Amino acid sequence: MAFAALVWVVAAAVSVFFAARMWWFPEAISAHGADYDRQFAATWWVAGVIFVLAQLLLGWVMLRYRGMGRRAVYSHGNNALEMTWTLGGAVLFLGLVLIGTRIWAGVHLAAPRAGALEVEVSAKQFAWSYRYKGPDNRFGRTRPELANDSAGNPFGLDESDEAARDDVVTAMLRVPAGRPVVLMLTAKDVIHNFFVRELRIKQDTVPGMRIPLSFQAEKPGRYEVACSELCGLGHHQMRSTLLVMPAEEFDAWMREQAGP
Amino acid sequence: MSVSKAAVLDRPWAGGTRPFAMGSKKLGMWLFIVSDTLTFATLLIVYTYLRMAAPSWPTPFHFSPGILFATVMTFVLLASSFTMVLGVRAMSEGDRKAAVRWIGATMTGGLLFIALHLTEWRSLIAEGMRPFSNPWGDPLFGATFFTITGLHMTHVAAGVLYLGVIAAGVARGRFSAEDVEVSGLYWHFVDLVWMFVFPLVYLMSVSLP
Amino acid sequence: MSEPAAVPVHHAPRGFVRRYIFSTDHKVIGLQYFFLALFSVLVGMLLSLAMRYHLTNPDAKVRLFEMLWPDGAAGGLMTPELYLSLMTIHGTIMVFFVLTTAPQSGFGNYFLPLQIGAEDMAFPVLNMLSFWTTFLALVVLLAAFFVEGGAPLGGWTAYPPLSAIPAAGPGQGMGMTLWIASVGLFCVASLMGAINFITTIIDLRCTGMTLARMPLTVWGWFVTAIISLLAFGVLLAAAVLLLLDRGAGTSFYVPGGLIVNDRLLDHKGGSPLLWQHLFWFFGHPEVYIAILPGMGLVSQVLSVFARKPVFGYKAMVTAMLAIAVLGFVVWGHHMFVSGMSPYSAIAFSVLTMTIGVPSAIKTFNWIGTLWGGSIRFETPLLFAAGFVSLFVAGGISGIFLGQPTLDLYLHDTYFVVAHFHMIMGVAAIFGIFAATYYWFPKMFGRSMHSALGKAHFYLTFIGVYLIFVPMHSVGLAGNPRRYPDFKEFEFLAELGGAHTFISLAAYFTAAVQLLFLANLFWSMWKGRPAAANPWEATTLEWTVASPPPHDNFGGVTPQVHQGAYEYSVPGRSRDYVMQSEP
Amino acid sequence: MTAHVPVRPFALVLGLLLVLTVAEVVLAYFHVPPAMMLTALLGLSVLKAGYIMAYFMHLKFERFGLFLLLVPATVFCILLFLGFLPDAGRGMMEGA
Repeated sequence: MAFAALVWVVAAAVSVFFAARMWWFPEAISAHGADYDRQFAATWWVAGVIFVLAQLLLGWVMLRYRGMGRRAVYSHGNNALEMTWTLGGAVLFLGLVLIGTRIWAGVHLAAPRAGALEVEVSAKQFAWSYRYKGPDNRFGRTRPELANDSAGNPFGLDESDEAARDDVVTAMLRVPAGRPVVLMLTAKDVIHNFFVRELRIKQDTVPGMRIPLSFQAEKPGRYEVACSELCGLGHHQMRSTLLVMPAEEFDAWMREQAGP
Repeated sequence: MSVSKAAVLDRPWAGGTRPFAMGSKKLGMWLFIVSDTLTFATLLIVYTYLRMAAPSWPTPFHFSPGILFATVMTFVLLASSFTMVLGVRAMSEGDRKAAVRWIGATMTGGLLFIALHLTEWRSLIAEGMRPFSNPWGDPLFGATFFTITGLHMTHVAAGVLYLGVIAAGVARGRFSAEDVEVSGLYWHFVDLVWMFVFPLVYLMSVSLP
Repeated sequence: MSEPAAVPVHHAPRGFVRRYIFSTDHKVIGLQYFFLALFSVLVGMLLSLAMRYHLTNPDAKVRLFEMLWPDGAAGGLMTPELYLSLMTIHGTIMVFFVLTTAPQSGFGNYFLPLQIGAEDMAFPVLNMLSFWTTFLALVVLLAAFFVEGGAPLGGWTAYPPLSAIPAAGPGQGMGMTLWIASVGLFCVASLMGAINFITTIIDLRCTGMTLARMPLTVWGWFVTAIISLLAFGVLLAAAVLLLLDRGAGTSFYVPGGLIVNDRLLDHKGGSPLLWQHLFWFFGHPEVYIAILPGMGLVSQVLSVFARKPVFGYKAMVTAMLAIAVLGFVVWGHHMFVSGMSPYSAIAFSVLTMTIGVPSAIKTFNWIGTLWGGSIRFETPLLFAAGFVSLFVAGGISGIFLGQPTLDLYLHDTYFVVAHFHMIMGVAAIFGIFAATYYWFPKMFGRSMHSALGKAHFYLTFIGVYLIFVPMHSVGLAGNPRRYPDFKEFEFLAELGGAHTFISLAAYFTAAVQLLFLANLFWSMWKGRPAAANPWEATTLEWTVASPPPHDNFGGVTPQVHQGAYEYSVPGRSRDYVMQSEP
Repeated sequence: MTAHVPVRPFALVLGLLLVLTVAEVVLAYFHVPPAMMLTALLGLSVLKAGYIMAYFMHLKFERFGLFLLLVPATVFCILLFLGFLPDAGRGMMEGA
């Protein structure tokens, strides 16, 4: 009795708790984010229904078949039933994953769109740096041995290279709204992770690798960038800001950075 | 429900009998070989992975001495496997003296292999090869080479010790034919691993004329 | 071997050391493993309490912390590096020394020979060696707290370059080296154990114990041992390479151009992803190493207390084998955001979702076993049924995490933490609890207190749901894991209430475990003496005295004539038929 | 186990293994693309390993069940390792 009641209460409480969305996703700010939320919702219903049904069923058999001196049914199983839940499970789970693959492909397999803003991201213990191409629209040469944060040169820009001199280096990631952006993620020491909740995007930055990551933010605003891969004792302080600006404002800022 | 005893015993998996008709030690050695195979396979896939990732990989082994040496070492190891087969055979026919002789020959093969291998290591070290650098390029060449061949050589050395214990015991009338066979399994396994190390580490890095 | 083998009756060795310390008796070794796991789980739990306390009170000064870790908590204030090292040791100790040790090495050692009618394991000395190697591994791991720099802070997954470069943080020096040594030793011990288990099950089953008559517990241990045999050798090799990267200057996992503490490193050419592949090639099967023995045990307990044969015995065995095979092909789902090939990610996710199928088979067959039964509400049954509930709750979140799309947000958030704690940290532990309550009478000849046991179950069951359900939600809000405090981010400040609630639930649940400890130790000496077969179960361990004599069956090898789950057979006067009954 | 075991088949296997080894060495000096070379060499190695297992390690003369227990699972795991390779050198930076 107690067990059945408890399992049912748990199933009900869990349902109510999640339906209340007490702690939940922030609002998405990109088309990808909206797709993500739809896929999540679909999975949510599948998982939720299975969870509640299984718990209800478990509680029910525990209640219905509690021993009262009666003899149990002698049965070794039922093949038809087993086939049903085997095939049902397979179709359901595989269906979900195949539907979601399109969204995954949109992030990782689609060709970068023409005219995308390219930004290089460099992570290190425990800070983020961003580099823009500047007016010449070219990344300049870097040399690791020149990298020096206190001198304001986290990327190790080689000033002897013409193209490097106009590169813009910042500690805050500014992007224009409504325009495609490609981040080139790099790391200088250990693995970090670039995570912006509102974009629904998360990607490790791996030393020795350049990993492209595309997104297009639609809604201007200030969002937090969090490191989501354990990188050492300052992992929890490795914070930066993503500033999504109206496109004209962004262009103005860019011109200002490039200097006279 | 009940099954007659005879019917049960006829089936090797029915319990009360050994399904593979061999002692537990022999089965245990086979299982050890499975796990050790995966350890070696891991090192070889690491090597393959890093080599594929490298922009260029050194190919410093000339026919002489490198490849010639390694080929002779392969012959030595294969021959020692054969003498081990003869040792196991002698033991199964109850000829302990011959068994000890053949195991001794096997150990000699193993020692010869180690001696040749160390000579080769020395000459490579003299040429400037280290686990962290080498004169020909990608530093992982030395790292993978020393790790893979080093682990293999450790297995050969352990095998020589193992066979030594077995031979000494057999000479004093201890150990059964199956004990010798089990040690033989280990020895053949060390040989088997080398059949992959030799082409992957040496032959894939020959300096083509 | 046509006659039942006339085995001489062995007496237990007389000396204390040979009998209880360096014993080769599988029952003593099983108990040694059990108590090693009990000690480990207490340490691991206390570490987690310290972490939960720090998360909710990041500025609190705690004298106890200072006493335990004078360097990491000077003045009682826990440093981030201390928090991370507690987390690393918590994970390592729980995964290896509790979840791998208790269900497989502990109960497996004790009951495998008894259930298949053998006198001992196939290699008793190897068995002893493997226990003492495990013990050494635990000592080496805990020693990491006491060396300069303290324990490592890279988590139980030890991703390089963080784990490969001693300069990458305190604890990444000697502490990290000890961690690798401990894991290496544990691999060796587990391989010895796996060889022993497989050989024993193949060779030492008594007459009539066909594969189809083996209890599902034995199947669980068998499949687990096969997974161990194939997986631990890979981790061993990976660990050796990591050690070389740290000590010998090689660069297997370390790429070129790294700048740590403003210094350019000499390493060049390695790949951090390589470690992740190797680690998870072992790491995912490891999850099943932890849960499969529990699955076997739960099937067993549900059948015994429902007085009904296991629903779909063959399907249960097939599902275990399928889980083992699939467990090897899905390691990539831990690496969706690691920078791996996106095509591989799709393949891995399809394979991952396939695991849902055998898992669903198991769940429904467990419910099918209860269906139509005559259920006896004893403590082991409650824990087994609780296992089913938690297995569903913990497994269902795998449907989210197995999709790379959804993993783009959920990876490394508290959603993941809640997921694997629910399945490994709670469901698997419920399996261990069920095993303890079920076999305690056999191991110690006394019964555990029933009312205390039930109270323990109900309170723990409520407690774990209270901890981990909100934790999923915190993860949905994007809270990254492995943060020593949540002060730096605005969005994390809003989650403070949730974390306080989770911590309180954790204290409550931990306190409830005192009931279990009290019951365990009290019953060991003062419990009601137990009959040889108190649960009226059918398997062979219940045919001998409690506790079993040194040579298990008194020199007479039993014969098996029945399947393991002949309950409520029509036409029989009793509602169970022992396996040894004709 | 006192039956007389003939030596001849084992000697023949040894001879074959030596010949295959020489073939490998000769093959290594052909100018062919690395992938083709790797396939050929590994093919020969698997052949050699097969002979060592079948004859020297006696697997051919054991019950087939032992082969089923040991070989498929091991080969399966080793083949799975190939799943690492798509990531070899992926997104590699210059000088890494």
